[in-house]
Amino acid sequence: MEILWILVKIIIVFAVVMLHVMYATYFERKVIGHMQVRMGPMRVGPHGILQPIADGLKLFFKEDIIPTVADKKVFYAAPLICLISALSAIAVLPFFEGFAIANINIGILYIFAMSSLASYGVVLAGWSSNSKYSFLGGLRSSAQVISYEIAMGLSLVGVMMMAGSLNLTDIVHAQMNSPFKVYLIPQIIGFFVFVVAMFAETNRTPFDLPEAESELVAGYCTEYSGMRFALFFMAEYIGMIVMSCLAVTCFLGGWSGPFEVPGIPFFWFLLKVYFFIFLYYWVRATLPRYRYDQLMALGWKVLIPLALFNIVLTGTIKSIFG
Amino acid sequence: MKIQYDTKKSLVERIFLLEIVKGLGLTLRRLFSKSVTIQYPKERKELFPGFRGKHALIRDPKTGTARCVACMRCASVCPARCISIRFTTDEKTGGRKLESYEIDALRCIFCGYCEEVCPVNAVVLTEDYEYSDYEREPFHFDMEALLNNWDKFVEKNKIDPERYLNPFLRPRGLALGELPAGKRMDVPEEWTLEGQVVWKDGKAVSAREAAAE
Amino acid sequence: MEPLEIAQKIRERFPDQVIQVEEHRGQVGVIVKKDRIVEMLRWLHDDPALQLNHLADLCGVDYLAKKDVRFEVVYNLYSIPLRHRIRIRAEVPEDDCRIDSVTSIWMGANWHERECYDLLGITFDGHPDLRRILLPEGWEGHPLRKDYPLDGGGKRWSGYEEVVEKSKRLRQHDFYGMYQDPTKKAGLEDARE
Amino acid sequence: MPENKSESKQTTVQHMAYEPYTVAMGPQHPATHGVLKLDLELDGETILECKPTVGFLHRGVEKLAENISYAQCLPLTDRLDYIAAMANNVAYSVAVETLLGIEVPLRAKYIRTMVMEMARLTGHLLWLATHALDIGAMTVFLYCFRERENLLDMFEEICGARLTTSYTCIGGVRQDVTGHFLESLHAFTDEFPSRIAEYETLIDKNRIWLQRTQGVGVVSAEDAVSLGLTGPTLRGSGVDYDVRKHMPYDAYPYVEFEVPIGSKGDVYDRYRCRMEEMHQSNSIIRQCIEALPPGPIRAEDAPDLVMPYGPQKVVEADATFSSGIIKLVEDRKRFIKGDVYVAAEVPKGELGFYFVSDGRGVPYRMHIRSPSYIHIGALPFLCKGQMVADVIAIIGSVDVVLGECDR
Repeated sequence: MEILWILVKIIIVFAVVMLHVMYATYFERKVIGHMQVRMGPMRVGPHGILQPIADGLKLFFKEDIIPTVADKKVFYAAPLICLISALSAIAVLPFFEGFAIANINIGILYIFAMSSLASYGVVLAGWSSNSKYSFLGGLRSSAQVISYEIAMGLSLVGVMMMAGSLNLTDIVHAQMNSPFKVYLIPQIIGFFVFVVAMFAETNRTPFDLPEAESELVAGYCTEYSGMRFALFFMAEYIGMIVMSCLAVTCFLGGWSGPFEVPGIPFFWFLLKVYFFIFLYYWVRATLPRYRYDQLMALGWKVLIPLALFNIVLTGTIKSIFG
Repeated sequence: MKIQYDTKKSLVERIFLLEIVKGLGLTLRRLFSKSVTIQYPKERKELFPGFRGKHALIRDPKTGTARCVACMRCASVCPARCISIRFTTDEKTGGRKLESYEIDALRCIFCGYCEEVCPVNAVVLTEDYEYSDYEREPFHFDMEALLNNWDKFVEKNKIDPERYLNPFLRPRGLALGELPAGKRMDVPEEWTLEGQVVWKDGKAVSAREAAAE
Repeated sequence: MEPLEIAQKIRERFPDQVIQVEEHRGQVGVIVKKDRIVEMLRWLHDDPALQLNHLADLCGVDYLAKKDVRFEVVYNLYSIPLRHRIRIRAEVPEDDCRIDSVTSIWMGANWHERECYDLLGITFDGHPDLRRILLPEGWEGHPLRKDYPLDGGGKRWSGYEEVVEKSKRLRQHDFYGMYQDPTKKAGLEDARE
Repeated sequence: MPENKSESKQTTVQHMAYEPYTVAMGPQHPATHGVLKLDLELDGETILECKPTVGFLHRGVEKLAENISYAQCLPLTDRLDYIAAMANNVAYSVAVETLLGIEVPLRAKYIRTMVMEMARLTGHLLWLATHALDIGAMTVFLYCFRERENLLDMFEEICGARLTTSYTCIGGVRQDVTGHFLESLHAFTDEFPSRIAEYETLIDKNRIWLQRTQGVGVVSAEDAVSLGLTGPTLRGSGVDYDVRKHMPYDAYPYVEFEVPIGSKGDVYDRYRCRMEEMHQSNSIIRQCIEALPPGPIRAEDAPDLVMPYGPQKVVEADATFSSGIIKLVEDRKRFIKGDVYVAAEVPKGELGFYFVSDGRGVPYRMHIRSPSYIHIGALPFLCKGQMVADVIAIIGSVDVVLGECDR
């Protein structure tokens, strides 16, 4: 019975996430469009509301081109690795009180593990395409994701120390009982490091180097087309959603809000996640792109020391007051 | 002039990423401003007279056919050599009779020289720019097609073919004496040499008015 | 300095090199022999009274049947600090169609000389990388020569033939029978046969 | 990279040996501004060598020009730097007028100066748009296009085309300006400084932008002159050379403007130079509107579009008319033998025309000194030792157009 309930939950969450992915693309194009004093998609349906469906159909029916010199097996596997690991990370996210597919004790570590695995998909895609641009994209991705993983992990250590748990539900509970109700204020440094690392981890502007279209054409997915390309795309958006959820859970108090909204227990959670997704788009519309070496310098020389400082600070305060 | 710039930032600016926040503020403001694009097939941009678009031969309302007298000026001035004209010469009078007039629109570079040199205002580039096709054939305009283009243009834009005015048929700002007889048309005062505009006190006025004041 | 004064200075310095001085619309061209061209240009570049440091333009001209010496290489020099200009025109005969390269004086002369070689067939001795630049490798002839016909003389570039061959090969992949051969319509040879 | 299997087994040891990684960037690439091909030799992401290949857009303009009359060459110049065609038109007309000794009426001079500065704005706006897009700031791209669109609309109003303008003629301009044009242009100049401020809000002080541009693609003043760089690319290195000041043409002697000069010669300095130039252009346009005198717009002794010819020349109506025209214009007394080199300052730099006339109505030889060609020739020098991402920034900062480079 319990397995059935879990299956139902999985299906519900999967459907909701996929719908969000679809409309995240639409929302992105609209938001960036309006920020750039244009309209965004306007053709399919009123105000282009059916655009994601049209895109999906188009990508689905496109010819699947595989370069003759590509390493076929890896080439097939790479987008799946990306998508599956991105999807798996959703399993431990608590959407509202008592609703998480798997409420495991090492939720944060699990998410880290999954997001590192997703980067393997990118690296393998770059390698197996046997294209020079893809290869450079894969190289960049491996360097970038691995170094930003550290900063991200360290930035969450403060949260773990304050909550005393790696379980995401427990972290939310701990936040609700804390004096500020959210960890944003005591962990502001950690939050800053986390947000920057979050952008880098999901390969979004200003850290979208693995697919920097002006230098590497499309980076690791240069040789991909049709559905396989769409899988990468979905993985990227799911990654964004997961990272936003993680940020909301760890710093903004998860599903808790200033008042209860009757009947919609996930109202505040969704609202906060939407804000983060909007932030992604907003930053993309505003900032230029870093260069590879500058990105690494930022990660290793600024973010990791900051995160370490944050750990020391949190520890000191905790040992004095707590 | 040496450029002065100061890219140094104060500590506050550095810590709080002020310049990035300002940029974010700008994009957020623009999110709520009106967009400048137009939705093309629904809305169309209004073109200015003299837009160099689809070719046409003006159908003379009196004769019902083209005004062209086969003087060959357009064909010889055309930099792309896309106009070809055939004519027969009357042995007795020496007058020419137009046999065919063809424009290869795919060769044309839309410089407008042909309409400018035409002494009788026969050929014109209309303000129609929507004539794409899947084949090459429809872009090879023969005389019939060119006259048809004109008819369609007249019908679509509801213009009076007698009064049709194009700045290339009668270039703005030229003295009357410089124009051949066929080009001495009635034009807005702004187009004549005497009535040309100058800037005075924050608005454009005709030179004659400006001199009078 | 007035251009004619510069021309006079050149004549004084290289009396046996200067053939003629021409003036047109206030611009002075000094026609010189090609033998000591690098020396002369280096002197013009370095002399403190002249300082012609900006090589504005370098091009070749083909005077087929107009002059005794067929080619000329034209150096348009300008002095940015002193604001004067002079034109040096070095005569290059057809039977000895080569001249010394000035890339050692101006780095920017590199591509100018390659273009001149490409389009007019004048060889520049001492040029680091004298290849065709605007036309593809393997092009026959030099198009800006006056005896090169405007339509290319009916000859086809070998690379073009290769492209045609390749496209013929690729057209054999007929996807779902949907492919319509555009060459059929245009009256070209049927590619699939 | 996965190699051929049998090969990779045998030659694992040799593959360990160092060899540079070569990347062919272009001719189809989002950031090479056209059909430019760069063969990059990389060590990691550092450029060991950069070899540009051009010529993909070679149309033989110079050969063509030898077979058509001076007036017919004018539309060809639209297709050189198609981003600022108006500036090429003016540059070409000035060159031909110098060759023929035609004095242009004052009104035409002012109009030309005005449209040339408008073309400079369109060119610089497109440069800023693509440069920023290359570095990743995509919003600047669309903001720049918003203003560029306004300018193109005004071009359309006075000459009937937005890009391939063919607006000038030898001895003046083809069309007079209208009152509506002047008013909208004046309103535009009022608005434009605030628009520049808008672009600067997004990038000027942005730390990412500064990191990407400062100290990248540095070229010293001596090297820049030796490489033959011109325009803002040269001035960014601190060399005061602007054709508008050094060899004034049209109405430039009558308007006041300053030439912005950088100091370090990096990408950021070139960027600043062009931004300042936009302010200067805006001011020049304003001065031209306000000082626009009445009078004729074409010189009286300007040659007609069509040279006079007799009927016997046109026997075969279908034939090409090259021989006909050449013969006809031989009769004209105006064309005299001689050669001139005349340059004008277009957005990219110094656009020079070298004409050799043998007394006929067609150029005997026309050589176009196109700034983009020289600038691309300088790319190997600028790119050496930089990173892949910097190559994009450098290409953007030297501002090249391949239509002009390949001609």
